[in-house]
Amino acid sequence: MASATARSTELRMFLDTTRKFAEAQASTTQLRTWWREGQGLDRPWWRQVTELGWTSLLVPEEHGGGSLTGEALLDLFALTEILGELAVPGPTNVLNSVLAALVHPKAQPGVDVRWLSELMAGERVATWAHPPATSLSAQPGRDGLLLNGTALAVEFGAHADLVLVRAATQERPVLVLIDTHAPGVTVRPTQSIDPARPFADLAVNDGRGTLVAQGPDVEPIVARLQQVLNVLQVAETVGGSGRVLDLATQWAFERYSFGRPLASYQALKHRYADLATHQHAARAIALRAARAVQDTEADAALLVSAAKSYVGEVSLEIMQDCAQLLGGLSQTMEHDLHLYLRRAMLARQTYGTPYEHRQVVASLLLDREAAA
Amino acid sequence: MASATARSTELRMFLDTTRKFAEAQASTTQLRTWWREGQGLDRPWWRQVTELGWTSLLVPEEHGGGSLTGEALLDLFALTEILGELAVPGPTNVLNSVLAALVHPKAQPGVDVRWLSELMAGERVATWAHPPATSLSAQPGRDGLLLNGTALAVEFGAHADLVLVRAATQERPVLVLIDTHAPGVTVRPTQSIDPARPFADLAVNDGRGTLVAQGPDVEPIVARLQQVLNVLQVAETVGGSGRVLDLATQWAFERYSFGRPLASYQALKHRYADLATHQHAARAIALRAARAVQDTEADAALLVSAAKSYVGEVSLEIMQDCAQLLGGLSQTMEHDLHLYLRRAMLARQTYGTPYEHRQVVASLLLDREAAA
Amino acid sequence: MSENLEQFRLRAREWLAANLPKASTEGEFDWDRGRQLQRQLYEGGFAGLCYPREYGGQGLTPQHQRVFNEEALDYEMPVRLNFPTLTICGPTLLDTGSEEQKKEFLPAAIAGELLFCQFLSEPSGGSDLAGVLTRAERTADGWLLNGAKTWSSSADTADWAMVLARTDWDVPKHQGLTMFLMRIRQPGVQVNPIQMLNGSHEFCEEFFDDVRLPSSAVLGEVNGGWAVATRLLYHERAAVGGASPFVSGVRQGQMTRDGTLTDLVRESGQADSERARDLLARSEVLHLVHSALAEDLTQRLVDGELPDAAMSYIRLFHAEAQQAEIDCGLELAGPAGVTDSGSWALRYLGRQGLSLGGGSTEMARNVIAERVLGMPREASADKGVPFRQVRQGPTS
Amino acid sequence: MSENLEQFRLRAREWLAANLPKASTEGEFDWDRGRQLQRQLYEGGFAGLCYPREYGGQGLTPQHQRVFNEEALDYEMPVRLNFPTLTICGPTLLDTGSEEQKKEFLPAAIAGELLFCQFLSEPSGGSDLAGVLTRAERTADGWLLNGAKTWSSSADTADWAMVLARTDWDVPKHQGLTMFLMRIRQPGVQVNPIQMLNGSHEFCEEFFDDVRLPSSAVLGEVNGGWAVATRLLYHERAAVGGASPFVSGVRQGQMTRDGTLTDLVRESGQADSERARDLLARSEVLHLVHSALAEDLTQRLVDGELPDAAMSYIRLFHAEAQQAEIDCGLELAGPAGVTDSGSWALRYLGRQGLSLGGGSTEMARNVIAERVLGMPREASADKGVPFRQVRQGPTS
Repeated sequence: MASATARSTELRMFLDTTRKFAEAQASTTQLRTWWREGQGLDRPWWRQVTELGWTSLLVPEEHGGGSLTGEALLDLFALTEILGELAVPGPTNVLNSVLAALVHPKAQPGVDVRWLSELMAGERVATWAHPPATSLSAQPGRDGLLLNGTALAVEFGAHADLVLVRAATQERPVLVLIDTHAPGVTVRPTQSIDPARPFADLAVNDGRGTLVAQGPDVEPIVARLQQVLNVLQVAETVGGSGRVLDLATQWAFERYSFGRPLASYQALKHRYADLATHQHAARAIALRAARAVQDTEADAALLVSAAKSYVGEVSLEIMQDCAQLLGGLSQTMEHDLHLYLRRAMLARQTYGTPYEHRQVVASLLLDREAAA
Repeated sequence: MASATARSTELRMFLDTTRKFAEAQASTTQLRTWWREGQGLDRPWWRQVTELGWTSLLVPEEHGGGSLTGEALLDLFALTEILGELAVPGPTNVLNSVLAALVHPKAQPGVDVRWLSELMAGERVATWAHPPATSLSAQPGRDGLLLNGTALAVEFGAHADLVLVRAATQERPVLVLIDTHAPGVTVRPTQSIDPARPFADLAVNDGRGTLVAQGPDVEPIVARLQQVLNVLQVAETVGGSGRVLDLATQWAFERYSFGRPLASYQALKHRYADLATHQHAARAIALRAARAVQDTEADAALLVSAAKSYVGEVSLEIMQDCAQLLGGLSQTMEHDLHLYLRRAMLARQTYGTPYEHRQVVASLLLDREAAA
Repeated sequence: MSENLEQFRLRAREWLAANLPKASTEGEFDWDRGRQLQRQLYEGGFAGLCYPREYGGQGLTPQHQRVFNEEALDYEMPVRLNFPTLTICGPTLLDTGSEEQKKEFLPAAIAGELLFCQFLSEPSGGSDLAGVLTRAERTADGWLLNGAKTWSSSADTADWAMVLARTDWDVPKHQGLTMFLMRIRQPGVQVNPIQMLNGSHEFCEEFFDDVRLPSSAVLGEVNGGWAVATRLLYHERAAVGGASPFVSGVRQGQMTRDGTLTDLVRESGQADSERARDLLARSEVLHLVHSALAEDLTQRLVDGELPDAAMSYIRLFHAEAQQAEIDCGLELAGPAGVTDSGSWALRYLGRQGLSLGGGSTEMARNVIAERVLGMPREASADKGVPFRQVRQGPTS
Repeated sequence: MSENLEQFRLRAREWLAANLPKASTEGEFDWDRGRQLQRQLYEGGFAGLCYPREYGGQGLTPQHQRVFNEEALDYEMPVRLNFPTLTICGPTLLDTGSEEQKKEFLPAAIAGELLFCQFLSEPSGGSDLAGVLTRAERTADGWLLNGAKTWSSSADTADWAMVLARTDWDVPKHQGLTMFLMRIRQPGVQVNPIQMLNGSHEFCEEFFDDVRLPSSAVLGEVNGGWAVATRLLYHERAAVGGASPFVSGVRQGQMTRDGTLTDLVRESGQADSERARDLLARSEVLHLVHSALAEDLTQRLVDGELPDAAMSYIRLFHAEAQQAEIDCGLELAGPAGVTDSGSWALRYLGRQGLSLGGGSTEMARNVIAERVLGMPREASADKGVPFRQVRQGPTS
């Protein structure tokens, strides 16, 4: 399904450029090459990517970024959906989310100037350590904070120069950027189901960090980051499931069985109808959540968790049923389907599983109704 | 699906008689009359029923009962499946289960002689209070035990003369038959979804009871009773879902849409194939569980819980999908479908829900493997 | 319109507080009261918001109606007048009626003076809506109607019906149908309520025995009835799926009477159970997705990005979400839910009504596959065949 | 047979303890070792239990095989020889081979000296197995084979293949096929392994370039190949569904290597989670139902209560149960399951293989609806049409 969110000429041009570049420079053929070479991130390619503006939408103009329509997150949603559709690799989601945290009004003044331009230009890469898998203590050191503990399953953890983490001093929570090149940080790459989206466990032993926020400022920034990250994840996922459904639908018209096209068999037609319904539904809730976060609606948290749990589950169901409709070929490494499936599996399971997000939904619902 | 478990000529004749009687004397038309009259149990009819031998299969010959093939529970399974198929009302399941408890080798000697013949002959009716909804204390009284407490959601609780309950004295668990006609028993009929299978809450205030078993003898008898009851419930349910599927399948051949029968539409054909698969599966596990209880296999508890949780869920799915295939008529009181659906809803939710039985399965599995 | 949406909201809020009573957990819907409430809305300028002014409406946008519905959520509203009068029959009249018909019927309908119902389905019909056997024969001064209809919502409380009848048997089935506007209470019309599993008496079946209709009763063209029915079905899909811009007042009815899943979780003491919370959230998530999908589709239909047939997406998803809620309800209600039954067991009994009423989900899937995705049409044995030669099955 | 089942069990138990090593958590299946183990079974009188004695078997009952499998559960068994050699190709030879063919191939197969594979599916074929494009043309002394096959299990390790080829293009598709027995390692045959998502290299694709076959290679009748294929598919459905009486040794392979759901629950520290226990039990219940269904169907087929096509029930249910297990596995494995992936993520990747391999579940549903329930056959555009006139789609 084509992304139809072209709300301005600038945005439409930007999306067209993205699509052309991705089709040429980040095709699934390219992706397979990187796989074989065991590369999770090709730095020269990434620097090229950032010139297209994939990392600048959420950063305010005064720091060199800027939205195309005044609704930056919706612009980024449209971009990310295309990246998902074309299975483009790279740390776009997590990096944009970290940028959203660094430019948050409650972030320490000065943090942004120090890193933003390098991150936007692809000279450095930053990632985020999901709090439930992070256990880090912080204490003041000579130049900055000293950190100790672990952060598990960090996306692009073995490639990132900086890792944003939530830690705690003896007095208060802090949000810290850890420099992975400084002494004290040990990285163990893990075995991601998607080689183009690698993860790593980090052990930090007197590692060095820069304070981004502290005390009551931490949670609002973390909440914002996680909302942005989940919105981008569902945008990418619905892009992917839409593409897989397109492939399977095309197949139904081209493949003949018993002398007539698969698309003429009612049992399959009904399944395509269900698949199309679910794909529309997934995209609608993803977009609705993005709008809510963009406009900081009161229901933003509820809608993000609804989107994450629904898209997380239904995207895999769509892809697997498409695999069934595509037949045996879909089960081979040669077919593109698995590139999307792997990414959707990661998206389903990370930054809160559907089950965990449903627990959030229930809390919001029961608390809200109790308060009313 | 016809019951094909005719393992002997006697059994086959018995089942034929049952079917003929049920078709004539317990038709769904009759059932609707009872409904309108608010009757959960027609005593004269019930006495007639018992003459057919529906209540004697699990009782040993020396007490006036007897199996037809030497595999009494499998005989009863075959009978119960037919009763389910024809939506025959009455307390057959729960009464046969109580009888199985009363003739258990660990039951107090003498208990059986006192009640068995009256119960088998339909002169009295007994039922069972499911332990999780029962809270009763017992102490010795002048002639028998004195009981206090409540038993909720007792099947045929407002019609039964005797209620078998698990209670506790200060020292030990006891199994007791409460006389509902003696002073101290207050019955509150509840609103069963199936008027032909009514329930009631019992409040007992110095009620009178007869000891059936005590101490370590209680649990084996309760286990046997519950296993028999669950096996009969799934037998009845697969009989019902089989009948509903037969109705829906017949409809597919008779009903024309756009000039051709529904049975010629592939989307519907595939659903009938799924339904038939699940109906076969439900019947197979029900029968497997019956065999395991009949032969007191080591896995009997596991198989009973597997059968109850599978049949409980899939039977409703089968019936509702049949309702969909039957169209609007299935949603009217006039159509027979709801008679089966109501009974299957009760069967799903009582004597352990599918979820509760899955917890049992998990315990058996994790404990067994831990022990191995 | 110099008034913006927020100003409209405030005006609606004020008017509602001053004029309508708060909703209570009433029993059955009272039709007389419903008509009276609709009259009040009409006089207050809050009825038929999306209908043109010249036919008694307010000529406002779907956004206005949504805002009004949000504000009206806590008030007693004549919600049952939505189906089919305001959301299905009214819009169909708007699309296909003559100027005289629109002037005659629409203002009266919007004012609550005239309730419509639809006589479409037939006892032998099922999904094949065009396979109509009810016949209308020409007489000197009009038509003579004979036959039977079924699954008509609220036929026993409505005043007028749109009835689809066969007027030519020698052409293929879609080409020989005519839609008529018919007064219900007249000689030869018998209406019987149908008793449904969930306790509802909403539907009726009707029998027509030499019912006389004037020539002016024809809606659209003679033998052009299928075109009218198609508009009607479009509006029905939108209404059933919860995406009609003509819906005035939402939810209320059933929700206040029977309680929500959240109520059930709380009242059954399961608010702390992780499992109960998961089931509750499963249902809630689907409702949120449903709302998002309804909004998204409505917008994309308006923008011309999707064909009308795409409304079937919402019809399909609506049934899925509602049925998931009912399934969760049965699960959460536990043993007591059926042995001492509350509303969830009854809702479960009538669960399939949600995927049958207003066009089955099977038909919706056909529509999506064939008219949205462009897959080949299902072979029909009656295509191009004069209707009197079409096989009707052994039972009919 | 004077030996009863219990005596047989004891004899098997003793022999196994004395002769076979205990199963270990091995890596890839070693084919040479598999052949050697099969040879041991053969020499011990425990190979081909349900095959007739005159063809190298033991002439025993399915109950004997089940008892043996129970006893052999903990031992290293040549399980991969079951599919397709012992459970599919062997029984098909038994049903359709000439006396010479049975004598030549069966004892060798049962002794592990000769492994079979099936060359049926074609790259353009999908569900339409009879739409074979591979051609065999008569020569002076036999046949000349050209074409391509795919989805052949273990073709790279097998010795002989059963290959279905078109021998007459001027008759409808089922009537122009012939089944051949073909030595795989010979000039003109190229075998390429296919790399699958779940890491398996079980399947291959093959290309035939002027392969010469003798006249004696024909299995069954010339142009009677579809009858042979039908038997083969019957045995395949039974084998895939876990209901073949010819299966010698079960489960072991994958289960010991990758671990069970119970292992996952315990090792991930979720043994006390009610939710994890529910998921685990969901999967276990389906496995218990599957076993019960397999037993019940096998018995009822033997008793003649159900037609052969009913074997499709088990094919369908097997996929359902296995996929439910995989879904539970992914859910239980949590984030770590994909970020530091174990076997469940890989199994999930290849999940659909279970409802595609060995005939798709869609075909199974067609078979059940049409051949068990007796519903009308799906209209096929190639029925009765000479094969060379059948439309093959825009891509082929």
